[in-house]
Amino acid sequence: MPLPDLPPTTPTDEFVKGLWRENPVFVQVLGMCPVLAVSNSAVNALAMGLATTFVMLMSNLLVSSLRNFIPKQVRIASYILIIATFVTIVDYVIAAISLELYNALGAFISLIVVNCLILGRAEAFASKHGIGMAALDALGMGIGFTVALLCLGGVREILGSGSLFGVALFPEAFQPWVVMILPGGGFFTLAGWLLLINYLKERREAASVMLQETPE
Amino acid sequence: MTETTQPARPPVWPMYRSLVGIGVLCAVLIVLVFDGTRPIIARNRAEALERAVFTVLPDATRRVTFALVDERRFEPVTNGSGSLLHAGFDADDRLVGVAVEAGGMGYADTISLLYGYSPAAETIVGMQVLTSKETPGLGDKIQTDEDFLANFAALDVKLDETGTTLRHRIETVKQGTKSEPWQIDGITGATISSEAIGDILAASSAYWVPLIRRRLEDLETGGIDAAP
Amino acid sequence: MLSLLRRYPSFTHGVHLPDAKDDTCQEAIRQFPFAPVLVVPLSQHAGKPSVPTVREGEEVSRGQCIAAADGFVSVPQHAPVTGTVRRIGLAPSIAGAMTPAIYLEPYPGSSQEVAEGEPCNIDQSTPDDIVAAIQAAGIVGLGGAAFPTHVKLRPPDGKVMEVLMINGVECEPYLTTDHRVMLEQTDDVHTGIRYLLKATGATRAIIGIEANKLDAVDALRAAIPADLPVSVEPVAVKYPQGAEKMLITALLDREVPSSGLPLDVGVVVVNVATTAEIGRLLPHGRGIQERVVTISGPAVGRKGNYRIPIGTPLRFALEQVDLSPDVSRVFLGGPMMGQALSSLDIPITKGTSGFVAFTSAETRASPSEQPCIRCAYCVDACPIHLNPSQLGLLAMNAEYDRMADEFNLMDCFECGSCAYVCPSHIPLVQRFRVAKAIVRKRRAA
Amino acid sequence: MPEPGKTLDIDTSPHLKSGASVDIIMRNVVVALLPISVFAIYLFGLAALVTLIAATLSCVLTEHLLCRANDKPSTVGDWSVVVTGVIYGLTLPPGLPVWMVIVGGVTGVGLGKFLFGGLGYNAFNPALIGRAFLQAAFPVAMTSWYAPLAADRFVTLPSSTLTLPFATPVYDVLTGPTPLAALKFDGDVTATGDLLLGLTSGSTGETGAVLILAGGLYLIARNMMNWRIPAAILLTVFVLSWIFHRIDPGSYPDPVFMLFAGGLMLGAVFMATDMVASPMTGLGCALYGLLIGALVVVIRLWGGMPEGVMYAILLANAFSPHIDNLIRPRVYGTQRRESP
Amino acid sequence: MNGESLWSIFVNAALVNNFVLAYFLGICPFLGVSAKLETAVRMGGAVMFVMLVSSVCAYGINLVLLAIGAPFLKLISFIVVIASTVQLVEMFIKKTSPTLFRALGIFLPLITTNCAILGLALFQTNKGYDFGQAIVYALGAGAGFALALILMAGVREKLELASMPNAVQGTAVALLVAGILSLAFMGFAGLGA
Repeated sequence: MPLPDLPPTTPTDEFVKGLWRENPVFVQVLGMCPVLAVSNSAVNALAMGLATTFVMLMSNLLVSSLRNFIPKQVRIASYILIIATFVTIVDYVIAAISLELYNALGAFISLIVVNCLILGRAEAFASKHGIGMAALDALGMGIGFTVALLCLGGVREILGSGSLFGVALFPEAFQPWVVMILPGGGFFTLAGWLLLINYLKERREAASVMLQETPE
Repeated sequence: MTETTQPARPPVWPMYRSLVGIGVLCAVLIVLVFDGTRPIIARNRAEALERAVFTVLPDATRRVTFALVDERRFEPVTNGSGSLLHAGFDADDRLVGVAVEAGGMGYADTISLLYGYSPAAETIVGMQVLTSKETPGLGDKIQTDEDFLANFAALDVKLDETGTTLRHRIETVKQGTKSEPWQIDGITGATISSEAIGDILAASSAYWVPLIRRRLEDLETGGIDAAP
Repeated sequence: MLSLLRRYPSFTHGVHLPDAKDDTCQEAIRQFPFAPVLVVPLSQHAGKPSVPTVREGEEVSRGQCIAAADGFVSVPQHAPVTGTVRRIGLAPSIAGAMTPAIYLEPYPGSSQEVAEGEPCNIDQSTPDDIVAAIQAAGIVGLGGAAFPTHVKLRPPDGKVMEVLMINGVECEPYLTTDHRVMLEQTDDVHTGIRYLLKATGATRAIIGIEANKLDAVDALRAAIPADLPVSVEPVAVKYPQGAEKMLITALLDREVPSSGLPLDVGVVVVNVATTAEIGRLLPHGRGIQERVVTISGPAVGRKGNYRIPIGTPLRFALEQVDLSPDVSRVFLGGPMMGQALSSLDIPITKGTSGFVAFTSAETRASPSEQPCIRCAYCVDACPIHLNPSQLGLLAMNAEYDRMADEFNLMDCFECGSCAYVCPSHIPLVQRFRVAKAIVRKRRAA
Repeated sequence: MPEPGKTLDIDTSPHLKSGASVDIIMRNVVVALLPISVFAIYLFGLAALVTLIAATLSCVLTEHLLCRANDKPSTVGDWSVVVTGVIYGLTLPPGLPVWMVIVGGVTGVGLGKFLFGGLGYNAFNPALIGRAFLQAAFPVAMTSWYAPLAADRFVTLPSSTLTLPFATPVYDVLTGPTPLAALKFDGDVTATGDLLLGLTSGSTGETGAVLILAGGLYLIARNMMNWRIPAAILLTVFVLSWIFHRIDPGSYPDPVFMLFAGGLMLGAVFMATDMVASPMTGLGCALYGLLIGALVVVIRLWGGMPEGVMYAILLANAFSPHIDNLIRPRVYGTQRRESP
Repeated sequence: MNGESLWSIFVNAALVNNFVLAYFLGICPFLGVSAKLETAVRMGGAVMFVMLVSSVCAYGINLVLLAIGAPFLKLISFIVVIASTVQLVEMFIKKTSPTLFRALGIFLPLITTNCAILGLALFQTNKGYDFGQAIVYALGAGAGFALALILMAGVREKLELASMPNAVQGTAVALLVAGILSLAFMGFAGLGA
């Protein structure tokens, strides 16, 4: 799943690319399990997004700083070890912060370990770049991931529970769409976002083709 | 992640060095965090448990956790796993009830709950669902429906003459048809979920109530001894 | 009426068509006049074209051989008329391309007596003699395929021809030539069978006839000579009963293997009109110079069955039968497997079993194609149990190799049943034809 | 005789067409559904009428507008979306808020049909996708039933029908459980006579079993429905439930009840037979029916829900490509099917 | 202690709480390998097998970790053991059955990052299953995964020939089908009770 290496770019670019152009969820379609599983409310989505960002940031930093120390034969094993360590740490930290959140996220915190996004960034980027760039990359990707999760979590919570971040948005009489909190709703919402993005992309491409074809 | 085959065997020492090094680093990090967060997590857990215990045992002000040892006597424990009971005491250190954890299959996934048993009244005096994935808006009424929760303020679990079995097994009936103290008035529209609660309670009480009655003094005295 | 209730043997699947034969099946065969010019193509059959043996300006007599066979898979041509060779040159053909042909101008004063050749005496001939005589008579499959008949009478080594099957099914709507031949030339049919049995070594013959022609069944049965091992069997009225494979399944309950020949199950199938022609010509050593053609359809004024000289221009033939000026389509052969003609300037050849002409009233703009709704009508229609719906979808996605490899495309013999029943008006068989051509090309490459 | 210059039309054979067409088939299905709709309106009055109209209109308009928005010719003319709309309406509880009816109709046709490429490519029955979505989204509203033959059914609409968009419906009339729900949750068995006549609570069009069967027979007679599917479903349900009823009559309902209660008839005759989502071969259809029947029995007898026809059909829809893959007729002249 | 019957564990893991359609575990291979039926069948088989093996391993590790009192090593040891199990299985199959190895091909290494495997190990530990229960749980989860994958592949192969709007093709349509399957699987709710 590693992405092809890109030519050297500016630090801003490394940061920004994860937000939109190479958005891990909407463009690369990576790390789907947590995206779908914990996006039933905005709070869960935010927590999962931040946890993933943290793990990605820390493992990118460590991998980047150790990149000349790790022989390439054992690099995947080392990365997994590093990632698993930080996931374990996050697991305990979340439990210490809020037991309720910990219960809501359940096993999916542990499952950050197998989020191919993190291993992918470590392998494709951090192992080849300096600490600063690796941190920016992780932050960009992490924030992009978090934003995508919030996009899903927001829609699902608003329709499914009539609230956002636990704050009721509608009058009492609002009928929640239970399906949105259920697994089916997760699939449909993500499919909906992808549809929207594909549609916009198509429109933009069509427009640029038109521009090229239209004589000045 | 395919590797081109190396003409010469790669040196082994750097591999050991890096793996062991990373391993040590990771171990240190984990142990530090684990150690740092352990008391906080334990306190969080204890507080959550305490809140739940005091909800199902409305008169209790203090809690002591017991474990069933050798299948026949209860001993107070501070930390443990397996079959645990939480005895609740009032301000005068009198045993007001026992909170028991129970679980079973609901409509969508397993439901776990805590219920309070009062040895004096021989009734269940409270019930709280700890985790459930029942359908929001429908099955989750077992957590929110006040009429349903009112069932558990006094639910008959008297033993028969032998002292080993319940006189009447707890059962869930159709909403509005409860006629006996050991019946639970179900929820229309959430029939399966409310029946699941009844089944979990029936199974758990049939096991625990005779045990608790037989070894009541363990709990009464043990609590005082263990009091901080 | 009782006959309708009887169950006749048949194959599975297939379609029931409106047979539209009532207009012509009662019409006795009538002789057609000679056209001012007759055009005899040198390639009226599958195989190599024949080679002219006459020169321009030469006088020929009716029945005389005017072009010789070029090799084994080829047949000679005989003059359909006594007259003069005007020209040897190109003429339009059904396929569209111009092909070499001999132009003959009838000699008006001639009696048009048919020349006698050397008779083929059945008792003194070997099977090889008979096969050679059949080739010399220029006989090809008159059902429409125009495959030289003598070729399939020679089994490869190791194969045994056990049953001679005479195909009198004629399942195409409108066509009644075989029907009339069976009624009017019963003795020719039996004589032909006698020749064919001897040539092939088959021990018995079966004549298969669709149950809508029970009068032909009766006529042929009544005329069976005592010593001839032949039976006449009616089969169910269902399209495409006339296909060789379907007829063999109906009558013998045997299946011709995929991409195999009837020979592989010990059968040789000969069209009934071809058989009658053998029986009619061989005893006189003559060659084919005319054939029976049904001309029918709503745009035809005088529908009927006509014995028409080979080479008669179609335009002349249709003038004789009062073709409506409103004609919009003319099909060579029946409407199911026949070809729509773009031009009337072609000659009638040995393979021409009939013409069906429609006016614009019958051929309103065909409804537009809709997506396949998987109604499975085509699956229930396909006589060889393909899945035309799936094949059609694959064809639309240009997955030709998958069609052939996974879904037996090459077994399709293009009977058109699937396209006939399709409620979404998908030109299924038309697409399969294209796909088969592409697959054949790819496999050859 | 035509003029010498006249051109003739040409195309490739076959030159005959059977006269069958998609819109004729679909129109006949609508005809077969009409008596059921009329009976539904008789049973549930204005509530059923409004539900049916809203369902049909929402489906038809969704398809029309989506086609327009994508610069394609509208495909409403093939009548398939009308069939979807009417069937969808017949599966809904009468009195379902109109806004929910519209949500399900838009979902069913938009998500279940249009996004997959329109008619012919919808791997699942669009009407059932609409209904399944509603069932998951609004479980309470989708399981609130009105009793049939209410005295004022032709003069007043139930309060729930005209609930404001996105608001929770309020039910002021006494609701009656469906025969299956009554059995599952309360152990009450509905009288067989009421079941046969359809005088029970339930979805708008699921109760009139006799009319449903008549509609099915009409379509079968016209060769517009594969009879093997409903036959296999009903037979499987009958046999399986007969076996269980024989084993323990106390726990398992009798087979006649199983056949006539709930949406089995409507599902077996009009929804499982959706040509696009069902297998193509006779044997395949029989297997497909068997699968649906078995799933219905399993879900009804042991599942959490009283009714499982909708889920059974959707699941079988997902199985139908596999059935078509596995069960291919032996091609003429081949010994056996070469594995793909 | 967990008193669930084996049958109930199996039905729940395979149908009611299907790993893919209800728990969203293993979505990546589910979306990635479900375009063709043949690969889906192989992947399903490989996952079932690895699930069984890693379930046994996870059960053993958990016993050891409980014995030495180091629960914080659970995640690390699970992931390491699963990764090495997959490697071992791969080598074993390569030695014993080259045919099977070719059939499974690239799928075995892919399974390492399949969160369904790790999820299975974590869930069976959290639920406190005994050895027999754990094995049945693994069988059920594997069967459910394979079922979802195969159903998905069938529908996707059928849709391959469809003329879908451009924006729908690829992942979006796979997610739509998954959503519909998820709705359909809701019909199994309550079966395992």
